[in-house]
Amino acid sequence: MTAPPVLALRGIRKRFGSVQALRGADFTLAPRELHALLGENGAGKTTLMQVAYGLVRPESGEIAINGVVRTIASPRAARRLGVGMVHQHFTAVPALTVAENVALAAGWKVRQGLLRERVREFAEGAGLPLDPSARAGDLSVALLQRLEIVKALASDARILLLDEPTAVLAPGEAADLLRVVRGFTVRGGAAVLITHKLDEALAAADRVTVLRRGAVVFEGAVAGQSAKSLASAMIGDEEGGEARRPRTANRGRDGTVAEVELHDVAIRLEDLEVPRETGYGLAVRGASLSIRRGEIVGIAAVEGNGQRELLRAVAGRLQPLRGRREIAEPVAFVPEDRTTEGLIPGFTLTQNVVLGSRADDPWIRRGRIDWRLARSRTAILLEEYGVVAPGPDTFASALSGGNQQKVVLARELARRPRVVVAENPTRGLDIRAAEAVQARLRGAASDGAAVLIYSSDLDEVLALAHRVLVAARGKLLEVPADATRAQIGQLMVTGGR
Amino acid sequence: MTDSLVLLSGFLAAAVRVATPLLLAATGETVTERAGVMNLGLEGIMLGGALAATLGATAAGPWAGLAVAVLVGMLLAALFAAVAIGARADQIIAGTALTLGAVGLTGTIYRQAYGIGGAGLALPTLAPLPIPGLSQIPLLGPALFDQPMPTYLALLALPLVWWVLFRTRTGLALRATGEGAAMARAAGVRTGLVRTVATVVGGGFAGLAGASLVLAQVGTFAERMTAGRGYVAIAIVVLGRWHPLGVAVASLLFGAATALQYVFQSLGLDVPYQLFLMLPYGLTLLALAGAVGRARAPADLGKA
Amino acid sequence: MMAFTACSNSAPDPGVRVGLITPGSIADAAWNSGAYAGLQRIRDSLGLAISHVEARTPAEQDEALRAYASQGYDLVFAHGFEFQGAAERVSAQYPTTAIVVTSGSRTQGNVSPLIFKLEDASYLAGMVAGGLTRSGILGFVGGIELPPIKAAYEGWVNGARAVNPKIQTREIYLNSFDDAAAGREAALALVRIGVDMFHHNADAAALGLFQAAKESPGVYVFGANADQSSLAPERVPGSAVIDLPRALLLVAKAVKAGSFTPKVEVFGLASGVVRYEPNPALAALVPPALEERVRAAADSIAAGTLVPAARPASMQARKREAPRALSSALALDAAQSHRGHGGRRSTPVMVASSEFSAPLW
Amino acid sequence: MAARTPLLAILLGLAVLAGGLQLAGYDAAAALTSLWRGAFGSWYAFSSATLVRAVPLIVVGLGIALAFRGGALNIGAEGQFYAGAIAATWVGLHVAGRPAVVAVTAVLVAALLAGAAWVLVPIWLKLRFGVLEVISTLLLNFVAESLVSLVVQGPLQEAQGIYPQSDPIAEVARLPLLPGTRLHAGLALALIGAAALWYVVARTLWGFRLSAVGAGPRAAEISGRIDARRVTAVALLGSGAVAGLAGGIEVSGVSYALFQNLSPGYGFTAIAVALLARLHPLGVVAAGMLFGALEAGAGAMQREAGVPAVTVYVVEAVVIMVVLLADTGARRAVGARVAA
Repeated sequence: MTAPPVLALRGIRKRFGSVQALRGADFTLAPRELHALLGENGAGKTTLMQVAYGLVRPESGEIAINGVVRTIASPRAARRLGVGMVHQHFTAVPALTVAENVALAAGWKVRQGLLRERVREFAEGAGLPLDPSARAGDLSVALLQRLEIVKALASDARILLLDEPTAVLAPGEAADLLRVVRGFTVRGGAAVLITHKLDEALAAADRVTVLRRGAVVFEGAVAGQSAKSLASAMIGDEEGGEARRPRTANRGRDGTVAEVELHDVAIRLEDLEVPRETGYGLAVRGASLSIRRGEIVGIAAVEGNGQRELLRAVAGRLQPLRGRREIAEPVAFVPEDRTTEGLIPGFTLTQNVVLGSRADDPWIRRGRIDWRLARSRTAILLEEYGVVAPGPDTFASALSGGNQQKVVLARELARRPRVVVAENPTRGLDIRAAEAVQARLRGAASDGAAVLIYSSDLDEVLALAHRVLVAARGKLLEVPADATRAQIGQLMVTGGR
Repeated sequence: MTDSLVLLSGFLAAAVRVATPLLLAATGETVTERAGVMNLGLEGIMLGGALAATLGATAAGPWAGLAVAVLVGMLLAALFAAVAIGARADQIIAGTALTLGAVGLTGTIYRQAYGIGGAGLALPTLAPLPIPGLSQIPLLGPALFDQPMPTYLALLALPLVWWVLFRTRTGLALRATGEGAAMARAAGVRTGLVRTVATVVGGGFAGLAGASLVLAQVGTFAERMTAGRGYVAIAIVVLGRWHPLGVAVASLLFGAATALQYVFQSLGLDVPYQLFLMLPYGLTLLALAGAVGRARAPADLGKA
Repeated sequence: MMAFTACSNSAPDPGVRVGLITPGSIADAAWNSGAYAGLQRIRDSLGLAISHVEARTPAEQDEALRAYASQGYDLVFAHGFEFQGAAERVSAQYPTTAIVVTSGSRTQGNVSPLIFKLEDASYLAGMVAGGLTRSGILGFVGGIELPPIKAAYEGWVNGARAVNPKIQTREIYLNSFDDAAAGREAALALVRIGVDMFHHNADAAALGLFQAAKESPGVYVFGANADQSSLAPERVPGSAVIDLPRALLLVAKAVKAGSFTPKVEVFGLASGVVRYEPNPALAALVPPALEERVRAAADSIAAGTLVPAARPASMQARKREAPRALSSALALDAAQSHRGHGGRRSTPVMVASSEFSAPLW
Repeated sequence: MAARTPLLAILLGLAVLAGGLQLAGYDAAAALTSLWRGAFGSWYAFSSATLVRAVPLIVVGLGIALAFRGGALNIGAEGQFYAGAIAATWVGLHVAGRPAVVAVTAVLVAALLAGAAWVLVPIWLKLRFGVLEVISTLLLNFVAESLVSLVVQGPLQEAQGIYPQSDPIAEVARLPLLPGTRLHAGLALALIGAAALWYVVARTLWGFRLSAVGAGPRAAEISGRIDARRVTAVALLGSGAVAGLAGGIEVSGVSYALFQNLSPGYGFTAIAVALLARLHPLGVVAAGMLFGALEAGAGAMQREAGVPAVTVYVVEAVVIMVVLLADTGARRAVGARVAA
């Protein structure tokens, strides 16, 4: 290979406050390559790519594009050099239309009619059709993800940096997306794929780089690697091999379930109708469901099929329009968005624990809060749930995503709930944090709670749940116990028709 | 019959006159708020513009006054931007402080410059410029086409601002900044710069609004002469749903209500005049409740 | 230009100190600036130490009065009726400070009011306007409906009716003394319904009225409080003037001489402090016959045989219940003078003296 | 850090003032000396000028802190202040002959209720039509000013029907004064109010929920199961009541009658006071006193050194800006650590 790498990062160092995020990381991306970038949460994957995209200025190290050393001071500069990024958090402006969002990213001229046509054609040409007049805020997650990629491609990106693009997609959609990316590299582009999913990396990528604590611990061709070898590179030797629970193996009625008493129903829904969160139209149409104590029920669904509203109706956060709803109290609820719904970032951990308070909490005395007690209880919870934080007076915003999620769980499960509802409980978490969260949910079930979860990661649903339901267009469909992963994926997309 | 027509036409012209400074300030504030910045210093900037226009016109004629007012408006807005955008300080406090400071500064400078005799009415002003033909249209002619230059500037600025906001890349970047600054940044928009420019442009408009009070209406400066118009302009931006067209309608509505207030008082009815004084504000509240209640503000408005 | 950089420090005679409290900016070219000019004249011609403070709210006014009194100022001018209550409270505590409330209502302790019968001059202005008007409709623009302002309006109307009983009048209040643009709009609204003669009492806000007159052919404004003909020389036939500097100087002189005793000081036409000041540039406008009538009326007012506006009864017209603390003599005066100004030029009311020495109400 | 910043800001503000005065041809040293004397120079100056001016700023500031904490942008404290003043005057005129405790209580309760009533319209508009309270409360300021003008020339006009002001309220309806000063019991109310609000915010569940709604409305609803709309509405209501109370205190403690120009813009200055205090009730007391001192000193500066009172607005503006900048800088330094 004589051509220089399209992107080379050498000796990149970056410190945030007291944390050394990158300690001399190297990374090279060859032409026409699909390169997977792996690592635990906090390993520095995203930061490294943000350096290449001009969002983060490194303290030292150099960046070369097509063999020429460059200073990339801003995303604008990055895009001029042909670098495009698809962020983990969506960057479409909700109030603008799809066409406007593309024009904003690509710097296209804003002539309404012409622009719409141009965006429509471009998106179709890229194999990612979109309605250019739709407001980005009205799009489903899958379509938003699609928009992100269209935006990057429209900016004439030759190098595409994708930060966990498949995290929120159904299996079929994820496969589609990876095909589009592959098409992009075949046409001469190069792409970096940040992911947690080892099998996805193994299946889709040409080469793989693994980061651990800000430094590269492995770099090489995918050929010859296995999930196990990559996982041990990511985590280090002490826990090698336990990358993820063997998937699908414990789905269904395995040994653990049999030990649970199955006669006590904690959640019963009959013919429930729930409006959309936006207030217009129905999200859930006639859902019936019973969940017993000790049982974990998982919902598999493509974004926007009513599962969110169903869970919130069960958790008592959304008022159903019609139907019966019997839910045992107390209910624990783990919302999807930690930083806006689960926690108040500007509050301390103690305050965030108190946030869920009810009259029967020990620190509430006739409308007064005993902060000393709340603080000591919080300290105990932090300890118990292994939250890495200086103490109960730390601001929630100072914690990593995984630790924030543990705080939410600690708060919600501390009350010994009889019902647990969790939305995407491990989204954005690294393997160890995800495992800890899943273990907590299992623990809640074996302590006698009925658990209802939804995850956009089908693998997680399969790994956790005793029983799986598919939500499609507001209806709940039972999944046969012996259904394969592919069959479930099919059901999610077609809704059984 | 023709008499009442003349009266109606005069009333419409008055509505447009009252609306002009509000429209100018509100148009500028629309640009500012679309970029996500709420400038409560508008009142102070108008006052600064008014004094600047007085000083400028005294020195070098009305056009110089207009230009100086715009410059001073931009300067004061830049000061606000440095604090509220550059240092990301709270916009409401910064705006309040700016207004407070402007009241003090204009009062001090005015007394230094003109003494207790004031500036008098010797200032060269901008007389109405009837547009041949158009100003002869019955009813609307005198209202829209027999006005001083600032009114025409306001009317010309409307489509211009609309075009920039909705038909140019700059406008797209500006709206994106107001609706989602983080996302706009990710798209390569220099949001700090966009917000600063939008604020400074808004300041220029507010300075012009102040100048229009002096040069096209009163012909002199008086301390605190803006009398709350800056705040009203901010209300008008909301009433107009952050859209130039809506802002135009809202300004005219407020102008008409105010003009009506004078008409009612001049009728000599046996009704306390204070009730008429409340009229424009009451009508605005009603309009907010009725037509435009659910208007959505730019998502990132006021966020540092 | 730098007139107001006056400092108390430079005064040569530290014996007598004079303070002035204004309720608004001294750059208003009317009520407050006139008082400040008087204060400067006190320093310049009497050599007294002076000090000024602007106090806009009752709380500030109370505080300012107490500050001067507690520092032993000999004389404090509280420039407006609104100071009356606070002045009485402060005077009870600091009896050695003479507090003069311009437009005040009564003497109490060392508090004495200085009353300007601007309506005397406004009456004459009204006569001129009544003679000059073509439309027969007169307009008045006021800041806030304060008693002296109301009285001036009445004088203006009565003067006009004295010349032409069929005169109609219209008034607009702005609720502001600062909003000059509102003053202009109010004036233009009145012009539209045919008003061609204006009078005002709106301080800085009236600047807009003058501007409106400058722009409207055939429309004239009569100035108030100060000689305002310079604002629009071709549109101001005359002004109803209060010579505030002269009045303040008179009081300060008495204080300096030690001859000051608290009493109700009333300045009408006779005193020369209140006067109608015609604009010489527009003298040709006024027919000699009218001028003669105006002069005769001025003499009657100065002699006390003609009362331009019934103070204070006319101000109570809007009130339902009968006035409580009104001296019967004044009530009689008022009733008669009220009858006297319906247009029928009946017997002018006799008034004992133009300078009251008893409480006015 | 937190205590040093405002001090530095004040010093810088004064330095700007001194420079400006010197440029304009005044004796800056004399001016600053009189500024100090007017604010702190004597017990009388401190109690009767500084503190008397501070009381309405503190009380209104507390109301604004309450609203802002609960996520309600109440820009209409000026109008609520006037509403309270009107009600207080009306009651104060009708309580002659009652025991002083009853009279004063009645006056203040009336003010409280009137302030709350004045803010009901914005609350209703917000809940029913979604009208932003920033705008509705702002517009009602103008309406309140006209209303005061109306009542002092109508139903509440003094007995002779001449002056646009009310008669003095009954002696029994007046707040007691500290002997030898103008300082009235309103200061005690302000301090008690600050302590009470502090207690509510720092110690009670309701106060915690209030802050939660202000800091993270979504999380408060979803995780805290708090009805955020209701909490915001209640905060707005309470804020209006407190601002109304301030109007009552001003009538009952200082002016003893209703005037059109009762407030020099307390409702706006108090926004700066509350925000400078970072919405902390005890900080509001300190910030209110700072502004009271500046304005009291301004009066003295004008009396003794001939410096126009408006000039002090510039100092206030500079102080606010500098505190704001320093404060934001400090928060950003913390923020950088937090981001890691």
